Amino acid sequence: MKSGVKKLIVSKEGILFCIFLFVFFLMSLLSPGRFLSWYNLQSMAYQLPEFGILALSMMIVIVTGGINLSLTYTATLSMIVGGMVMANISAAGGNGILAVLAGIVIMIGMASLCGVFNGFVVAYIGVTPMLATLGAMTLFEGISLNITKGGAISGFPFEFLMIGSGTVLGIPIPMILFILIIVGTWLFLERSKMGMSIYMIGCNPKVALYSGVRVKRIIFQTYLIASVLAAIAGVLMASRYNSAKESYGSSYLLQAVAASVLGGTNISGGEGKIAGTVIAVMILQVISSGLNIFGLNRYLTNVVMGGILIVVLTINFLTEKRSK
Amino acid sequence: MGRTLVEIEKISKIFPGVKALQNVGFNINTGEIHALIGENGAGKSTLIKILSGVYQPEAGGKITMNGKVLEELTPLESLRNGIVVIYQDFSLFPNLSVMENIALGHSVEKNDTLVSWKAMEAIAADALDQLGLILDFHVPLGELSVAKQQLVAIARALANNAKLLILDEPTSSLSKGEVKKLFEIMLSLKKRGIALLFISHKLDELFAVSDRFTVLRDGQYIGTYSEDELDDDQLISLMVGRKIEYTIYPKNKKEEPLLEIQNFSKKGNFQDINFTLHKGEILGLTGLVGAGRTEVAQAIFGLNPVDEGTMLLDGAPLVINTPDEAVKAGIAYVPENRLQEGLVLRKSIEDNISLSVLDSISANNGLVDLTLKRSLTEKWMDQLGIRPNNPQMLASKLSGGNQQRVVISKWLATEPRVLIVDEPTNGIDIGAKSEIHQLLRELAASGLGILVISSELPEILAIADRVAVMRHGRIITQMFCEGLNQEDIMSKAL
Amino acid sequence: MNIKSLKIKELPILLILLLLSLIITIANPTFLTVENFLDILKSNLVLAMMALGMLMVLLTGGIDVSVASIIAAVTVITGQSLIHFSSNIFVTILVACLSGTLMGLVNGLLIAKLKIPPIVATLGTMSVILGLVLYLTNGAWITGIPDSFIEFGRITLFSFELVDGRTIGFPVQVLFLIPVIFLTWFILKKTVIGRGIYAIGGNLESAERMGFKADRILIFVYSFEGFLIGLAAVVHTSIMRQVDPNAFLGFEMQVIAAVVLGGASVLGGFGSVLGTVIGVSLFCVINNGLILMHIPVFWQKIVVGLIIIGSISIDMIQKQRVEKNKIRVDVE
Amino acid sequence: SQEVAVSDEITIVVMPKLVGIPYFNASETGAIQAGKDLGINVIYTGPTTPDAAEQVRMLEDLISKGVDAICVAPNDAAAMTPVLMKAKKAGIAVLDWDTPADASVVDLSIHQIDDREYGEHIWDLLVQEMGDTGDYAIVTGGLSAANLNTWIDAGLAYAKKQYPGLNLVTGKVPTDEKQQVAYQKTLDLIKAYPNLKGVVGVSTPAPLGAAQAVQEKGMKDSIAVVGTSLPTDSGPYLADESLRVGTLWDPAKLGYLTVVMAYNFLNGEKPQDGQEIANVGKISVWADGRTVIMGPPADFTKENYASFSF
Ligand SMILES: Nc1ncnc2c1ncn2[C@@H]1O[C@H](COP(=O)(O)OP(=O)(O)OP(=O)(O)O)[C@@H](O)[C@H]1O
Ligand SMILES: Nc1ncnc2c1ncn2[C@@H]1O[C@H](COP(=O)(O)OP(=O)(O)OP(=O)(O)O)[C@@H](O)[C@H]1O
Ligand SMILES: [Mg+2]
Ligand SMILES: [Mg+2]
Repeated sequence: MKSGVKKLIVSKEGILFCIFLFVFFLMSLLSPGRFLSWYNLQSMAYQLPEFGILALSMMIVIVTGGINLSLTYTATLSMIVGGMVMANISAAGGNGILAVLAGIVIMIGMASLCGVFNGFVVAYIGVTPMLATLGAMTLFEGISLNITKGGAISGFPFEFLMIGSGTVLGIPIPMILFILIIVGTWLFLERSKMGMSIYMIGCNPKVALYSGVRVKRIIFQTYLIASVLAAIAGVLMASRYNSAKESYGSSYLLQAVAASVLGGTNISGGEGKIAGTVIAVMILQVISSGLNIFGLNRYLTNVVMGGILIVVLTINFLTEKRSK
Repeated sequence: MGRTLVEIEKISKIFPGVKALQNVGFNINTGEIHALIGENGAGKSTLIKILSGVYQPEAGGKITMNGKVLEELTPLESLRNGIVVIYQDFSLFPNLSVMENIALGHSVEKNDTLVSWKAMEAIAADALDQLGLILDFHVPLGELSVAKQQLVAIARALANNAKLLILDEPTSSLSKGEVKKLFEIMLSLKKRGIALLFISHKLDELFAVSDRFTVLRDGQYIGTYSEDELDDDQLISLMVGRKIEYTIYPKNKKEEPLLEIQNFSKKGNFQDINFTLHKGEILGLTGLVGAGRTEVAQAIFGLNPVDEGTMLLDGAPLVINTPDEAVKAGIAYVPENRLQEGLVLRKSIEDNISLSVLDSISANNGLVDLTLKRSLTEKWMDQLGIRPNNPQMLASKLSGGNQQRVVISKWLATEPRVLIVDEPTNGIDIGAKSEIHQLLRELAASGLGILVISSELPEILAIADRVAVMRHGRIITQMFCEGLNQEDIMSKAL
Repeated sequence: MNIKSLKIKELPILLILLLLSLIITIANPTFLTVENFLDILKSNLVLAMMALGMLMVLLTGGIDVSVASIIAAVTVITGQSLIHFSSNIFVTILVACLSGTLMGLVNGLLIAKLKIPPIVATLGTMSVILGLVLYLTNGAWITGIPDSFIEFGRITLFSFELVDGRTIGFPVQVLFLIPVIFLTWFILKKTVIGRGIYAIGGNLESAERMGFKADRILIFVYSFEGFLIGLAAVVHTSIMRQVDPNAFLGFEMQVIAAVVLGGASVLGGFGSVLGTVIGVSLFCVINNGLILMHIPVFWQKIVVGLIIIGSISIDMIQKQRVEKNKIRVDVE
Repeated sequence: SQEVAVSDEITIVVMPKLVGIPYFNASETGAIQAGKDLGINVIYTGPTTPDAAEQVRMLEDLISKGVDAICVAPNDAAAMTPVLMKAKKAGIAVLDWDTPADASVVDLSIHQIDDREYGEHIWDLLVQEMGDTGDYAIVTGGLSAANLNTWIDAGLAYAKKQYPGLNLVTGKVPTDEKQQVAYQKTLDLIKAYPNLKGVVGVSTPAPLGAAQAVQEKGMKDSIAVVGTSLPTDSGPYLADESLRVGTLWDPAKLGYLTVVMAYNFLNGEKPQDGQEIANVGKISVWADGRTVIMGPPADFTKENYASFSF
C-alpha cells in the first residue's frame, strides 16, 4: 500500500500533479483573493474544456506516432459549416432546439469528413502525418475562408449559447462535457482493445501489422475520432463565442502539442496517459489565468510557459537518469 | 597458440532485479577462436556490451588488454583498442550505402574531418573482397536482405582492423554455404593473430572452428575448456546443468488435408508453389537463404498477396489479403526477424503476448479484460518458461531466446489451426530448442498443421514429417523425412 | 551510380516541379521570364537558407519549430547593432551569426545534453525567445537602418537592361545563398560530421557505438542552423530595410514544409541538399503561380493545400509501387 | 501594461486585438498616458496573436480580477458578445474601440473614424494618384480582419458608383500583416497584370510592402501606391514617392480618447457632439448617443510626413 502511494507520487503523473499544486499555490499567493475567488475558479472551468478536449484529440493522434496540425482548422471548419445551417434554420424561424441538434450533427459530420480525409491520406496513402496534416490545415483554412469570405458566421439560436455558458448543479456544462470526454478517451485509449492496438502501432506499426492488427484501419479511425473530438471543442467554442470563424483557437494548436508532451506523451508515439495530458492542461490554464490576473505582460507569460515546458522535461530527464 | 590478449577479471553486472553477470573472469588469446556459450539469458550479450563499452561493469571488475587496463571504457575507446563487435541486431545504418556502413567507422576512428569517398570505396572493396562478396556499394543498406546486411556487418568489422573480433550469433541468418565462407574467414583472421570471441547456439558450428570454450550459466562463470577436452554432451551439461540431445520424433503419414496451396505465383518472389499441409503434420520448408521461403510464408499470411494461385483450408477456398484475415482463418505466422517484425520492444511481455488476441480477451463493449489478459500471459509464460517471470518486463530487456519465446507465445495464444514458423529456433539455446521442438510436436499431435521454415537441417529432420525444398523461388522436391539424411536434402537445395 | 540514386529520390518531386512550372507558363508566359525568376529568387532567399539548416536538423531525426523566433530575435539584434554599433557589413554579419549561433546552441544543449525531445525543446525556446523579443521591443519596427547598409542591399550583379529600359540583375544577397548551399552540401557530403548526421538519423545507438559523438553532432547541427539563420537575418534586413519583430510569425511551418516537400524524412536519415533546393523551389513556384495564374484569392489556400497533399501522395504511391514490384528472389 | 490594481482606484482595461504590433503599441502609449493624466489605473493587455478565443479567455480572467471598465478592440465582434455580457452582469462598464463589437452590449463605442467615410477616402486618394480609369489591386492585412474588410467593402461600393472606370483586377490579396509578404505579392501582381496603375494597401505593413515592390521594379511613376500606414514607418517610401499617400489617424490619440471616455462614463458623464477633449481634439457623436468618432484621418505625403510623430 505504502509503496503503491510512493510509486504514484514518483510516477510522471504524480510529479506533474505536484507541479500543478505548486503552480496553483503560487498563483493564489500572487493574486490573493482574486485567483482563488469562486468567480475565477468557475471562469477557469469554462475556459479549460475547449483547450482540454483539443489537447486530448492531439494526444491520441500523437500516440499513434502521428501529429495533427489541422486540428484547430478542423474544429473551425466544422463549426462554420454546422453554424451556417443552424443560423439559417433559426433565421427561418425554425425550432431552436431542432436547429441546435441539426447544427451539432452537421458539425460532427463535417469534422468526420476532415478526419476521413486526414486518415485516408495518412493511413492508406502513407503520407507522413506532419506533411499530410500541414496540407490539410491549409486546405481546411482555405475552404473555411471560401465559405465565410473572411467574415464570421453568427446568429445562433439562444439554446445553442446555453451549451457553452449554462450550468447543471452549479457546474458549467463545458466542464461536464470535458469530464465525460476524459472518461471516454481514457476508456478508449487505455482500456479498449483499439487503444491497446494504438499504443502498439505507435511503437512499431510493422509488428502490429504482423500480429494481425488492422493497422491502417486503426490509424484511419484514430484520425476520425480525433476529428470528432475537435468538433466537440468546436461546438464549445462556437457556443462560447456566439459565432464561428476560421481563425478561432488557432493559438491552441502548438499549445495542444505542448500539453500532450508536458503530460508525458512520447512525441514519437506509443506512450502517454490521459491523466498526464489533463493535468498538463490544468497547469497551463492555471498559469495563463493566474499570470493574467496578476497582470504580467502577455509575452512574459509565454516566456514562463516555455520555461515550464523545458523545466518539467528536464526534471523528467533527471529523475529518469537517477532511477537508472 | 598466441599470448594473452584480453584478461577479464571479476566482471559483474546487475540490472534491476537481475544479476546478469557475477564475477566472471577468463582470458582471450591472440590467434584463437574463443567460444562463449550458455543458455539464453546466461549473460553472453551483456558481457560483450561491457567489453565494447556500452555498459559499465560494477565496481571491482577489470579488463586488461595487452597489459593495459581499460578503464571507463566507452564504445569509441573500445573500438580504438581494436575491439569490434557484430551485434545480434547488426547496428548498421539502413539509410547509408553499403560502402559507408563498412568504411565510415574508419574516418571516425581516425578522427578525420573530411571523408574521402575514394578511400572508403577502397576499404569497402577490400573488406568485401576478403569475404568474397559481390555487392553494389551504393545501394542503401536498408534495401538488402537480412542475410546480406549481416554480411555487411562482418565486412565492416574486417575493415576496422579488429584485434578482438566479437561475433554475437553471426550465423543465425546465414546459409550453410555462407557459414562455411564465414568460417574460412574466421580461420584466416585467426591465422593473422586476431582473437575472435564467438557466440552461437549451434554446437556443430562451435566445434567446427573454436579452440576454447568459456561456459556461462545464470551469469556465473563455469569454466574455460579447450576443444579437445570436450564433446557435445559434456558441453551441454556444463551449459544447462543436465544432458540434452535432439529428440528425433517418430514420423507420421497424415492423410487429412488441412491447407492446400495450389499454383501460388508472384512475380519476383516465387513460381508455381504447390503443397499440402495435413492435419497433425509438421512440414519442413528448407532451402538456401534467398530461396523465397519467407515470401511464400508471407503470401499465405496475407502480407505478400499472390498474383495467382488458390488456397484451400479444409477443402474450402480461402482468400487472404491481409494478416488479420489470416488470423481470423486460424493461420499464425512467427516471423524470422523478431526484433523488427515480432516484438514491440518498448512494451511489456504482457502487451506483446496479448497483441494478437485482443479480440478474444475483450468484452463485447470493446474493453479489454485485464485479469484475463494477465492470466493468459502467465499461462503462456509458464508454458514456454519465459525468464524472468515478470509479465511487466519490457521486451527489449529480455535475452534473445526469451524474446523468441514471447513471439511464439503470442501466436500460440491465438489457438491457430495452421502455424507457420520462420526460423523458430534462431538464437535459441539448445535446451530451449528441444523444448520448442517438443512443443511443436505436441501442437501437431493436437491436430494443428505446422509449416516450419528452417535452414537448420538437423532441426528439420528431428521434427518434420515431410520436407519441401525450395530453390530460386520454386519447390524442387517434397519428401518424407523418414530415413532421410542431411545430404539428401542438401543436394537438392544447391 | 549517383545518377541512379538521384533518379530514385529526387526525380518525382523534380517532375512535379517541372509540370507545375509548365502549367503556370501556359497560363501566363510571364512566369518563364528572367525577371520573374529573379523576383522569386530574391523573395525566397531567406526561406532557402533556413531550409538548409532545417534539413540538417531533420536528418538527425529532430525538428526545430523555434527557427522563426530565432530569426525574429536576430533581425532585431542586427537592426539595433546596425543603428547603434556599426553599419559595417562584416561586423553586422558577425553580430548576426554569433547571436543566431548562440540561440541554436541553446537548442542543441537542451536536446543533446538534457535529452528533451527536439519538438518540445524548440517549442519551449520558441515561446521564450519570441516572448522576450516582443516584450523587449513591444513589436515596434526598427527604422532608420543606416544608408550604407541599405545601399549594400540594393547592389545587383550581372545587371542588364530590359526592353522597357529598366535594369535588373542578380540581387547581391545571392552571394549569401550560394556559399550556404555549397557549405551545407560540403558538410553533409564531405565531412565526417556530415556523415555522422546521416548516421545518427539512421540509427542513433549504432552511431554512438561506432564512435560518433552524437551529443556534439546535435549541438553542431542546431548551432549551424542558428548560424544560417543569422545570415538569413542579414539578408532579410538588407532586403526589407527595416525590422518588424512580427515578420516571421508562423514561418517555421513554411520552412519545415519546404524541406519535407523536398523529400527529407521527419523521422531522420533521409534527405539531401538537392532535394531541399527542389522543395523550396516548388514551394516558391506554387506561391508565385497563384497570382500569375489569376487564381481567385479565396481559392488560393485550397489550391496550395491540395498541391502539397497531392504531390506528396503521388510521390508516396509511386514509392509503394516500386516497393511492391521489387524483385526479392531470382525466380528460375 | 504592468500596473497592479490598487483596490480603491479606478481600473480600466484596454484590450487591443493583439499586442506587439506598431499600431497597437502606439495606442498603448496613449492609453497609459491618459491613465497617468487622470490618475487612474490602466491595464493595456491583449493576446499575442489576433485570436478571438484567446481574447475571450483573457477577458474572462480580467473579469475575475475585478476591474471597472473594459474597452476591447474585438478580433471578432460576435465572439465577444457572451463574455461582454458576463462583464456587464459583473457590473463592469463595457466599451469597444478601434473595431466595433456587438452594439447591443456596449455602453460606448469609440472610433477613430466613420468606417464608410474612411473607405471612400482611401479610394478618393487612389483616384487622385492614378486617375479614375485603369487597373488596380488591393493588398490587405488578412482576409478575415473585420475592420479592413469594412473599409474595403465601403470603398468598393463607392468606386462602383463614383469611379466606374476603375477596374479591380483580382480579389483583395491577403498578406498576413507582413511587409515581406505584401512585397512578394505585389511583385507577382505587377507581372500578372501588366497594365496595373494603382495599388491600395490596407493594414499598416501592406502599403509599405507594395511600395517597396514598386520602387524596386522602378515603376513608381507608372504605379500609384496608396494606403493606410503609419507616417514614421513609411517615411522612406513617401520620400521617393513609391508610396504616394498614406492615411491614418494617430493611434495614440485613439488610445487616449478611449480611456478618457471610459473614465467619463464611469463618472456618469455622457459624450457630447463637438466636445473638446484635451490632447485629442473635437469629437463627434452619433445620434445613438454612444458612438464616438475621433475625427478625420490625416493624410501623409512626401511633403508633410516628417511633421507627424506617430
Ligand atoms: N537492459 C537490461 N535491463 C534489465 N535486464 C537486462 C538488460 N539487458 C539484459 N538483461 C537481463 O540480463 C540477463 C542476461 O541477458 P543477455 O542478453 O546477456 O543474455 P544472453 O546470454 O545474450 O542470452 P541469448 O542467448 O538469449 O542472447 C537476462 O536475464 C536479461 O533479461
Ligand atoms: N512484405 C515484406 N516486407 C518486408 N520485408 C519482407 C517482405 N517479404 C519478405 N521480406 C524480407 O525480405 C527478405 C528476403 O527473404 P530472403 O531473400 O532471405 O528469402 P527466404 O527464402 O525467406 O530466406 P530465409 O532463408 O531467410 O528464410 C526476408 O528477410 C524477409 O524478411
Ligand atoms: Mg544475446
Ligand atoms: Mg526467410
